[in-house]
Amino acid sequence: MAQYLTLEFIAMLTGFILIIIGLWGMITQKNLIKLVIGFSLFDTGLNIVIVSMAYVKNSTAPIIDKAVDVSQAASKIADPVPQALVLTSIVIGLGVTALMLAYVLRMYREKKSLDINSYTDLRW
Amino acid sequence: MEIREIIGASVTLVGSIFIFLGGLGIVRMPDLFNRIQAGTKASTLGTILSLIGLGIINPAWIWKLLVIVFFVLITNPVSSNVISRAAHFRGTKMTDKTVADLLVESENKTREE
Amino acid sequence: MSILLAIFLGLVILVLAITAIYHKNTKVAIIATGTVGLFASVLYLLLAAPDVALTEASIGSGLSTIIFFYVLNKIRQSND
Amino acid sequence: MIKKGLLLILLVGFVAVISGLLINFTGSNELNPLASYYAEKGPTEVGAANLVTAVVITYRGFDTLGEVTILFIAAAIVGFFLKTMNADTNRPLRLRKTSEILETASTLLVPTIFMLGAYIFVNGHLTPGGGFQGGAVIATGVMMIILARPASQFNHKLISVLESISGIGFVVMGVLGLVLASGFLNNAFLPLGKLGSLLSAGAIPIIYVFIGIKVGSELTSILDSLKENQNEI
Amino acid sequence: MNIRNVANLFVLLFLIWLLLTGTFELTSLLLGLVLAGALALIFGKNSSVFGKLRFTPKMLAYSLIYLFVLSWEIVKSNIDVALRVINPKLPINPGIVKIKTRLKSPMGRMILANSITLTPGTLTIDMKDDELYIHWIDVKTLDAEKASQEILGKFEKLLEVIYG
Amino acid sequence: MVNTILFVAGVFMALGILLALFRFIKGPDITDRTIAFDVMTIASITVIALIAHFAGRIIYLDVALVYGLLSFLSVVAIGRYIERGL
Repeated sequence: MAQYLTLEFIAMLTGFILIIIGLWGMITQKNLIKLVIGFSLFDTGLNIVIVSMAYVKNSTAPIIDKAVDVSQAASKIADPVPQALVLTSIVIGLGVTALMLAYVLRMYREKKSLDINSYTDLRW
Repeated sequence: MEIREIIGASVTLVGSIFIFLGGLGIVRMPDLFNRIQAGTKASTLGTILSLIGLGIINPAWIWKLLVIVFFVLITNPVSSNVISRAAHFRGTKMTDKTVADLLVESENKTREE
Repeated sequence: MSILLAIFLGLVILVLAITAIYHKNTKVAIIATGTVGLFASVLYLLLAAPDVALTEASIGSGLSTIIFFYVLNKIRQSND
Repeated sequence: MIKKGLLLILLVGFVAVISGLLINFTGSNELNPLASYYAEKGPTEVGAANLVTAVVITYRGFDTLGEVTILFIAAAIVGFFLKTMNADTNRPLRLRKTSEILETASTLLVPTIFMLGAYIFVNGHLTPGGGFQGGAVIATGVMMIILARPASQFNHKLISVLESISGIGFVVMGVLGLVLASGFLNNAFLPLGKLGSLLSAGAIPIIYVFIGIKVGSELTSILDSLKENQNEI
Repeated sequence: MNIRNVANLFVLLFLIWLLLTGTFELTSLLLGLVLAGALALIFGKNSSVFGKLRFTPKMLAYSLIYLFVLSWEIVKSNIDVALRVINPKLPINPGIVKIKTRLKSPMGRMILANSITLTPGTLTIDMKDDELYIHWIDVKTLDAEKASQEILGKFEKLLEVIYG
Repeated sequence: MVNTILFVAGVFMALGILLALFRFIKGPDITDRTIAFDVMTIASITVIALIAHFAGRIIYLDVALVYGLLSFLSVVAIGRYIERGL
């Protein structure tokens, strides 16, 4: 049990539960805006998981200044690569959210409804 | 300097108690305006005190902490003003203890125009 | 110490996420999503990733909440 | 009903996969070889104190180029979608006036916010932050102007010119790296300077200024196209 | 173009740059000067909000006094409101009252409204010309004159000197 | 000694955030929730400063600045939405 009581494990657990909540919201909710919210939660959860993988025990931020010297950097810092990828992912997440909301607005203009059940045109 | 650090930590502790009281106020007060009174103000003071306390502990940080204090001092009253104005315009119900509301008349006038 | 803070942040995030999914009022759900982002940013800071925390606070939480509210505003306007 | 059951099974399977991953997760005690290469060689090769910046701009510079492109396409599509929408009614919109307090506060805050944004992307190689965050902060400043004075109009030409110039500048810096140094977006064609000072890390500050302006103008154009349409409904 | 306005904004922005960077490195100082100058030119050109400010010794002294008065008021009334919150009976007597101010300069009016809001117990809700609508947690009087005296008596005189 | 006092301060801050969270979930109206959001973010700025102290890194304070700014802007946007001024 004690091996699980670490910072990165707790963060990863939070991230995974957040992913499941977001997925569940996307599946069960009927409101289009709620779908976008579910996507947003899913995105945040995924980012938390990736950042928690980058954490090395007792490490500090990968930025060299007075507190962290160049010579001992490799033994003190967290992994910079996943952090850089997450940075990219968050910005793209905003782009995708804006795009989805533009679609929602467009769909609302067509049918005056936010309920997903009223969009049956392509149903099989 | 051990004593300086303890003074700073005590200031931070006082600030955190104000933040706690802000949370308590936001739960206990009966309507929105009183919640703003008790909640946002107390937590603003709490934040400023805590930041100053941390600045006493680490004297090198005081400049950046001053910028944060400046931002908090400017932005916080404005945001509670915006929210209270919007709530009043929307017609949020006020508690039974309310004595007077002199804004309603002038707002009704602007609505009619 | 930091573990306790992480557990606290995790619980707050999960409560807010469930509020975001299950609350009937869309506005409340949007604010709850923004708050999830803000607390996630504190969690990133705890995980030694200040760059990511800065990005999440500014882009993932702040701007996206504002965009959500703009869209809600337009939906309301085309209603009345 | 059947659909719901299927979805539930899918979700349960997902949970099972995840819990398998979680149980075996123990965390790491030291950096993996790639990361320790970056940590050891990054400060001397790239010269940036912020190693995340070194990875974003130089080691994985192509990803950033793609990211900026994706953001650009998203902004363009949002604008396209909202502009071609036919107006429902032509009723003029009546917005409530802002209070005087917010208006005065915005004249004080907007220059400060822009200063903060500029600080964040100029110091991207020393402190947390960089082009994306600084650009977002600058878009926030523009947002503050819209919120305080809903009637204000933007100069669309200025926004698109800024966007094009900064995009071209970014690619030109990359090509200069290819020509003068060893590879695309290599920053070492300018002197690396002393680690930790403002003029260090070769071309990274310049590239970050370009990215900051580009991201700021793209996010502004998203916000603007959302606002723009408001008066047409 | 209002030179004084641009100059005041420039001073403010450069001060913020110095506080943010926290170094006196030459390149950083030069860059800060350029950035602050450009932003002050762009934003200060068309507004006159900062124009009234004159840095005289008297104004600086009064600003310092104002800062002390404000912090003392904030702490005092915070304790007052905190005692109300802790009290199980919740002794509040709220209401919205109208007060009048003599201040004319926009910056002074904003700082006055923000000071009122920052002091717990009073909260500015709206501001129209010379009238301020205040939510007061413990209404003592409904008369505009007396309420003005009660709420902003300490702040107004100082701000009148500072922002002229 | 210092760290113990700061730990107690952190506990108080967490309690404040929890109380605001309670109001967020219960709050009858959207304006109440916005105020709760405001209080939570103001308290979080202090938590960030505290994390910066324990990590011993001044650079973490940049995050607190941007955090406060963006939460302020969200609150203003919500307020303008409520009073139909967006």
